[in-house]
Amino acid sequence: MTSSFPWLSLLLVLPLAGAVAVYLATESAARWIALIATLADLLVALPLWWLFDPQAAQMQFTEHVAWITVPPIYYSLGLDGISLPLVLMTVGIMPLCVLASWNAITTSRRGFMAVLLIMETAMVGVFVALDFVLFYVFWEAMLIPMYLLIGVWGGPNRLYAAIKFFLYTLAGSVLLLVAILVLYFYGGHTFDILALSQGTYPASLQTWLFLAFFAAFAVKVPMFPFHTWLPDAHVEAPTAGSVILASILLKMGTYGFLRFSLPMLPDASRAFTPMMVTLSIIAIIYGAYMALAQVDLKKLIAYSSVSHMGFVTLGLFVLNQQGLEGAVLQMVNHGITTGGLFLCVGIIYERTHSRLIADNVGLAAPMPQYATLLVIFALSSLGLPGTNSFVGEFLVLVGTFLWSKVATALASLGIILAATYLLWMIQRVVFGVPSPHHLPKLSDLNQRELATLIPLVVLVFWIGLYPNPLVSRMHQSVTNTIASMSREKVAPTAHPSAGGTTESLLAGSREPLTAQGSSR
Amino acid sequence: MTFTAWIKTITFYEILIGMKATMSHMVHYRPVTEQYPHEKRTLPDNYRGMLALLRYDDGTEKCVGCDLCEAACPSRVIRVVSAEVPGEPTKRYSKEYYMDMTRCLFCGLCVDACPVDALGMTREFEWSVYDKRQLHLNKEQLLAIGDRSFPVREKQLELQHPNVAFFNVAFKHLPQKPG
Amino acid sequence: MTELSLRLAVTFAQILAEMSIVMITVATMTYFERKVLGWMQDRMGPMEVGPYGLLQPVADGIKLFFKEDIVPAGANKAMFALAPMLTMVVSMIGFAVIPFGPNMTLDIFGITIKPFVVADINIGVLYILAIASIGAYGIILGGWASNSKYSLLGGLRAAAQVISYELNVGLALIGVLMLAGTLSLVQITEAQAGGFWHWFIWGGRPDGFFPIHTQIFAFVVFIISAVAETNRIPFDLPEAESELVAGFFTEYSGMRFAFFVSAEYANMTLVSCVAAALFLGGWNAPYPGTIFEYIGLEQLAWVEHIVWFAAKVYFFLFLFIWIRATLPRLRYDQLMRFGWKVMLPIALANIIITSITLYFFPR
Amino acid sequence: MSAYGADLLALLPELIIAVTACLVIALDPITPASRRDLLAWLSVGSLVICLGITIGQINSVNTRVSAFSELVVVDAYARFWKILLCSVAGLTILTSLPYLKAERIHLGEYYGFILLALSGMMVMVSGVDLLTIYLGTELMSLSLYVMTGLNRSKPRSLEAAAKYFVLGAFSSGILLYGISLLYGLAGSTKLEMIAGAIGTRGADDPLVLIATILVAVGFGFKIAAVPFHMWTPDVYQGAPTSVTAFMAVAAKAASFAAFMRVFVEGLGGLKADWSLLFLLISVVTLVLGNVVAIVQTNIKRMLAYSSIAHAGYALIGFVAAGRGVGLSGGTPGLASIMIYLAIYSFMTLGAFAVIGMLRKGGIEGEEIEDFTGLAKRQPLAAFLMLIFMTSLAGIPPTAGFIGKFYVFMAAVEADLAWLAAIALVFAVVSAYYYMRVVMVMYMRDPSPSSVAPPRLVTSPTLSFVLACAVAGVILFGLFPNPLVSFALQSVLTLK
Amino acid sequence: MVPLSYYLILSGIVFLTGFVGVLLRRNIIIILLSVELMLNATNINFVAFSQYFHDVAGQVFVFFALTVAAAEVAVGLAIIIALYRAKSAINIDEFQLLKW
Amino acid sequence: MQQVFFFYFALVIAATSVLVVALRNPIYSALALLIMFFHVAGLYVTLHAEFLAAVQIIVYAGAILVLYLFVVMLLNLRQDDRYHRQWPMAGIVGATLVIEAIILTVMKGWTAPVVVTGTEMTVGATTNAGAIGDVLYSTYLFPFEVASLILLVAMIGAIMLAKKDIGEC
Repeated sequence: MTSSFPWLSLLLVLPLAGAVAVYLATESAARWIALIATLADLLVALPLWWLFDPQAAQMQFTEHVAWITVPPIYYSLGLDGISLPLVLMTVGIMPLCVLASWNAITTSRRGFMAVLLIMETAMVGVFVALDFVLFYVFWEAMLIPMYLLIGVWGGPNRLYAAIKFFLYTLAGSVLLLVAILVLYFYGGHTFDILALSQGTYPASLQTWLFLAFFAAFAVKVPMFPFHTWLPDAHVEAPTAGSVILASILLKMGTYGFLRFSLPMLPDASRAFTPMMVTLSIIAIIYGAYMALAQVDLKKLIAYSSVSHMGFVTLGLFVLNQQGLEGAVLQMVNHGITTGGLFLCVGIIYERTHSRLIADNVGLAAPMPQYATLLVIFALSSLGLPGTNSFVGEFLVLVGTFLWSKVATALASLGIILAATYLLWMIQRVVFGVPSPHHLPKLSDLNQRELATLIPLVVLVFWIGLYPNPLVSRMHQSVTNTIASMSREKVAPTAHPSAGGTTESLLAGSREPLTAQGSSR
Repeated sequence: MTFTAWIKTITFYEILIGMKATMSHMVHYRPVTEQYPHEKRTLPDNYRGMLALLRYDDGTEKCVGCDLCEAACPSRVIRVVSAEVPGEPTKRYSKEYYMDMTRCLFCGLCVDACPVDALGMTREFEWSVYDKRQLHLNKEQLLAIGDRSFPVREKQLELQHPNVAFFNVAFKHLPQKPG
Repeated sequence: MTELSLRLAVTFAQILAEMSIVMITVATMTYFERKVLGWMQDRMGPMEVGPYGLLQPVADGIKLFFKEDIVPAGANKAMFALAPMLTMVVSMIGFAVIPFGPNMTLDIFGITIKPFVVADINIGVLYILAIASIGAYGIILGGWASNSKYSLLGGLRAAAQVISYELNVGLALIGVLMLAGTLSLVQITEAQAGGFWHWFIWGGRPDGFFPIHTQIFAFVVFIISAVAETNRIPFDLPEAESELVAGFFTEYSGMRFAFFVSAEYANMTLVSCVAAALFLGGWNAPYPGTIFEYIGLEQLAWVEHIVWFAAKVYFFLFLFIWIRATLPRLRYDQLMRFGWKVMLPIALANIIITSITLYFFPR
Repeated sequence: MSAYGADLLALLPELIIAVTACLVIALDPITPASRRDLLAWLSVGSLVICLGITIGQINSVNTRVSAFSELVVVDAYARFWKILLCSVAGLTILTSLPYLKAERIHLGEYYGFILLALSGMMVMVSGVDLLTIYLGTELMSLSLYVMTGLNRSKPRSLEAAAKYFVLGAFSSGILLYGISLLYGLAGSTKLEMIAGAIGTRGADDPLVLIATILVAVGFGFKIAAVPFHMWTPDVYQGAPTSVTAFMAVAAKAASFAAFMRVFVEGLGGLKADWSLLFLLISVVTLVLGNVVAIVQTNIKRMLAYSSIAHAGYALIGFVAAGRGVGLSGGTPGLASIMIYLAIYSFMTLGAFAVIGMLRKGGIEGEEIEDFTGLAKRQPLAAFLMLIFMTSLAGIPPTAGFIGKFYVFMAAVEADLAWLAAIALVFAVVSAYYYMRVVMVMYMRDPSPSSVAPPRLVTSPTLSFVLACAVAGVILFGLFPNPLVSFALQSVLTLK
Repeated sequence: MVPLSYYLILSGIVFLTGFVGVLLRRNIIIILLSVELMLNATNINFVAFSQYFHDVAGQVFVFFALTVAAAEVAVGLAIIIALYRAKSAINIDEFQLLKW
Repeated sequence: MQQVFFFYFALVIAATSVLVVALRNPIYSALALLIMFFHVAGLYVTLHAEFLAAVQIIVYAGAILVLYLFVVMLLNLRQDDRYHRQWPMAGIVGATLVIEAIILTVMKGWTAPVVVTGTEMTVGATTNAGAIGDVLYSTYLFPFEVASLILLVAMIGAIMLAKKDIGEC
């Protein structure tokens, strides 16, 4: 918007270049190069926060280059108020992941760092892609690195977890591809997300497409019946993997709902709202309830993620301004908070080599700094006012209240349960009597670990106390989404294959994309 | 391969030489075949034919039944059953004498071995028969062969010791007896 | 219908006549071979039966006919019986396309026949090759059915040998076929009329003496391969006495043995006829026209033609015997190597050269 | 003299290949064993020349040129396949060099056979007469039979050859019978005449259908579509790995090319019928290929079933082509097959090259277990295998995704979204077994009890092949434009 | 005169027999013989059509089919012999190194 | 007359082809096939394809089947052969093909008698062999060359596979 400088491409290329450099470097230099690459990416991304125009209704920092002629697929990038915080969160979390893996990863560190960097490219790509195929490419491109991340550097049961994660996610996303292709033919032979968002589709088609989207995104979120891969993956992944998984990957599902399901398939979204809300509430309560029963710290946090992501989907599908804004905010919050929690677990795991609550009791005395930070993140997670999650959950509940009081009441139950399991966890982990067996290993945080956690703590309080910059930046985009959902219903388009499709296929390549009515 | 060798190969030179040889034999046809039943070859002097038992000129059998021929025979052709001459305990004779001519290979060792020259090799050779049992000859047959092949018989000397085996064996290389 | 039956009758008569000629030739050959071999080896050959043994074939025939017919234990009876018949029949039917005499027609009982060839079909050469190629079956089957290792080995050798050398026979003929431009033996022979320099062995053009299209290499290949294909010495590996007793007919006796033997001689005769017809001008005299024509006896010219044909065939038959008297048997690997590495390339080269010369000097 | 000059010029690539093949076979006996490499380089050289000529023809003759009394044509469609096949053959030869030496079957004839098979394939792709196509098929198949049984010290290789031969002969018998019926229908074996005859006879003639089915069955064997796939696993497993690669890639591509030409140019009038037939076949092929691949423990066998499954994917494009509306409605479907197979070639070739590198003791290590811990010992090889497996599973940004993308796009365009959905579900199934290889390589530690861990046999040529394959997989994944537009242009020449 | 369909039925029967033979028999030699039956059925078809159309192309096709059949037999029997040397098995269900 | 010949040939062809498949002894099967080849050749003659008839015998009977017999004997196969357990599949296929035959019989369009105008199909040549030769070397030149490559492959391939010792590198 402000300039023609390809910010987003730079954002994408930097980690990739870093990955190549890491691969070519030595084992010892790898983590430094990775750190530099992620930090550089962060440095590139930070100016966007200020360069972003909160008032503008359309995409910013767009790039638009032809990629494939037939069918017309473009290398098309852009940011709006929804994706900006997510991108920033992504590039912000990545250096922390690198730091968290500084000593934890001992085997083939180069590969690990390279995989992390590739992941970063893919994740940023998902949030900035404006072409559906490009989006899909980034979306799927994450699978292999994540698979390797869990499978190679994970815990003892990593093989099972990795393949489970992989197959779940892939199975969900393949139907997305069909849906994309169907949309292409019904939506005027374009893959442009914005143009497709303007299109109108027959109701029955919308239903099917919604279900296909749902399969992809709900698995990723994960929503209630599809969540079973998550605890396994979280538990078995290395710390950085868990952080990425929880902070960023889960957001992609909700981002997908927000970016595609709602604007493109408004009728179906409305029709499916009761189902989605029900599933969300089930997820909130079920996740929380499951978390209560866990003895493994990571598993507990994983189930808490299920519960918290239930809030996000709930906010999305109540389909009002407050709900959506709360959902977006909660996406960021959950990324920060849960990321912090996972980092904490990683730190303690490095010391005691156990994730069981029973093995890690009474850390307050030997590790006061650690205990403090853990408590902060836990409180943030349970939505204490003044922390970030409070803002998001509050907005979501407000939105829900406008839609249904019963749902609000049930969702609030989730918050109460969250308080229960998190406080119970804190009670045991922080304020117990440490076992003498572990005591000598429990040294307090070193500087690297502090550097990992402090930025997140800062964010926790910043968003919790002053969320306005964030909310203001996303406001316009959310409004757009709401608006596009309530757009006029146009008569269903005729079946695309009625005319000579080859000609149109070939001809489509020569037409400029802007002619098809994007808001650009 | 030299040029001439090559030429020879491609013209089948060697083969043609061979064919010329065979052809020359046909052209200069000189058969070496003898039409045997019709014309018979002349036998060499030392031809060794059918075996026979001999007699002295007075008709007595020379054979004293000593069994030396049986012992000498490599093919075990001969079987001798010797017995004393009745009434003369010091004299023996062959009571039975068999030769299985299907096995005989006409080596002549039996003739050599005989101390009294009772065996002889005739010049008979056309002995094909339809039944090979006919070639199992007994004493009478052998004597008959001897009779017809050796019309001139050796004279029996009066003073000749009835059992001269000892002398004849000891002085094997005596000069040939006349007749 | 009457015409058809008449035609059938005449054809049968022709077949009968031709078969008797062949059988007589075969009978003669058995005697002739022994006699010639004897002469070449300074022997007399058969002398006992009849004057100079002339009745020997008859005696042999009678003997074989009355001999006990033995089927070995474990033999496959049906195949054992079938094999000699198959061999015999195959060797006989090949003569159907051989022109013994000039291409004249004769009208009898209102139908036109060619008296000197049973069937002048337009694929005569292919027919001969086809017939020759199935000659191997009798040998293979006979060898297999006897349930004897010697027979089986002989049969296998025969199969390999026949296949290997038949290829050369076929390829050697192709030069001639190119020159003649037809597959009919009658037409091929007619194309060689007018003097020995027109014979395809010389391949002179009709307008000149220069033997530009000479097929002499093909001729040599053909003769050698024919010797091999008929399992004659020096290529008689299938019935090598010293190794395999008697090869594929070790277990045969009596009439079946006779069938095998006569088939062998009939095959020799057949290849001799083919060689005569294809390379040596068939019934044509080595000079233009015939003497009978010069002296005004045109209607008797066919006699001279037939005599010439017979002379050529008998020359080849004599050649077979002559070679037998001269050469020792080859070893098996020599046989195969000779066939594939010597004969085949020569035959192929001959085809190429002939086609080139034909391209530049068309007939 | 130059009666056939133009014809020969048009078919210059085939000519060069065939002549080089004969040359290689002729030179083999007089080449000392230590210098057999030269024969391989000679073959590769001829392929490069041929590739150059074919690429040169793109610009010079961009129309359909008939040669040899319209039995063969040189059109963009044929050239597409020729370029693909030549490249694949060249890469196969380069892969074979170290492999054959390690297997102790380094024979000069091998290269001759590759070239002869290639010339058969080139005849197949450019033939517009069933006779030419049939002869090309046979030339290819016979060469492949022999190459399958090349490793005569291993009974497995011979057994594979026997099976391949029996079923191949069987299938060509069926194909030939179908061709004979088509000849009877049209009075000619030319595809356009057949198309005309079908136009006049109508598509509901039972004889036409029988002929079509027979021809389809014949080709079905060649492309290893279920239920005519049963030879594939055995043959792929038993054949020498480099031959398997050639078979899996080039033979399949050429068969598909001829298949498409016959059914589009010749039997285009029966679109409705054969697309239904292939719909069934493709679904069954997908299901069976993917499901059975899961339980395989031998990687070559696994790739064989995967290749069956990939044939199923390609057939989807064919179904879409048959369902296409209008005269050129099938174009996207056909183009998608071309794209799919071109991409499939690279990844499969790469995968087989890696397998061929793997040695366990003196013998080839081809159990999936043999890949255990490869990432630790040979990170680069494992990484390449990872990329190929990813691509085979169709995960972006590798080229495998592009291939599947176009096929599914064609399917969706032909209103077969449900078919695409089924296919994609089975793509997930396929991802399971591909990822199992990755898992074994990266995530499983080699058991200390194993006697001798497999080692890799590498050579510069192999590295070059792998570089080419991985470049193809990545570049076509990122920049598929040239390939796609080439395929789209080429397919238009298919009448 | 004989209608063309008679020839087609004949070739159909022969083809069918060969087809069934391939599926039914275990002996690899007989399977190959059955394949020859199938090819012959094809050839009958071609010749009959050729006569029907007065077009020599069908016969040319038969000529090529013969060539291919001969080539196939050469290769196939070589494979069988090599296999027999290695394994002494000639029935296809005795090939057990690879699953059938 | 031609019908008599046809029915004779057809009967024998059908019978022997069934025998090829049904007989247990490979040798008998091969011989049944031999008889069939001859009758097919006869059928060709009635269809005025004399050249093919001769080639059929030369190639099939003279070369191919001899090779089969050769191999059968070399491997010394006796009648140890059993039938495959594929009756159901064979039955299905058989039924399909029988239906095909029925369709062919009842089909219209081809029941018209074959019109024989002359003895030869003359395409610029006088004989059947000539006609085939003419097209073979003009129209079908390219397939002819491909066929030669096929034979080359078969030749070299057979040698490579069946050779006892193979030169190792």
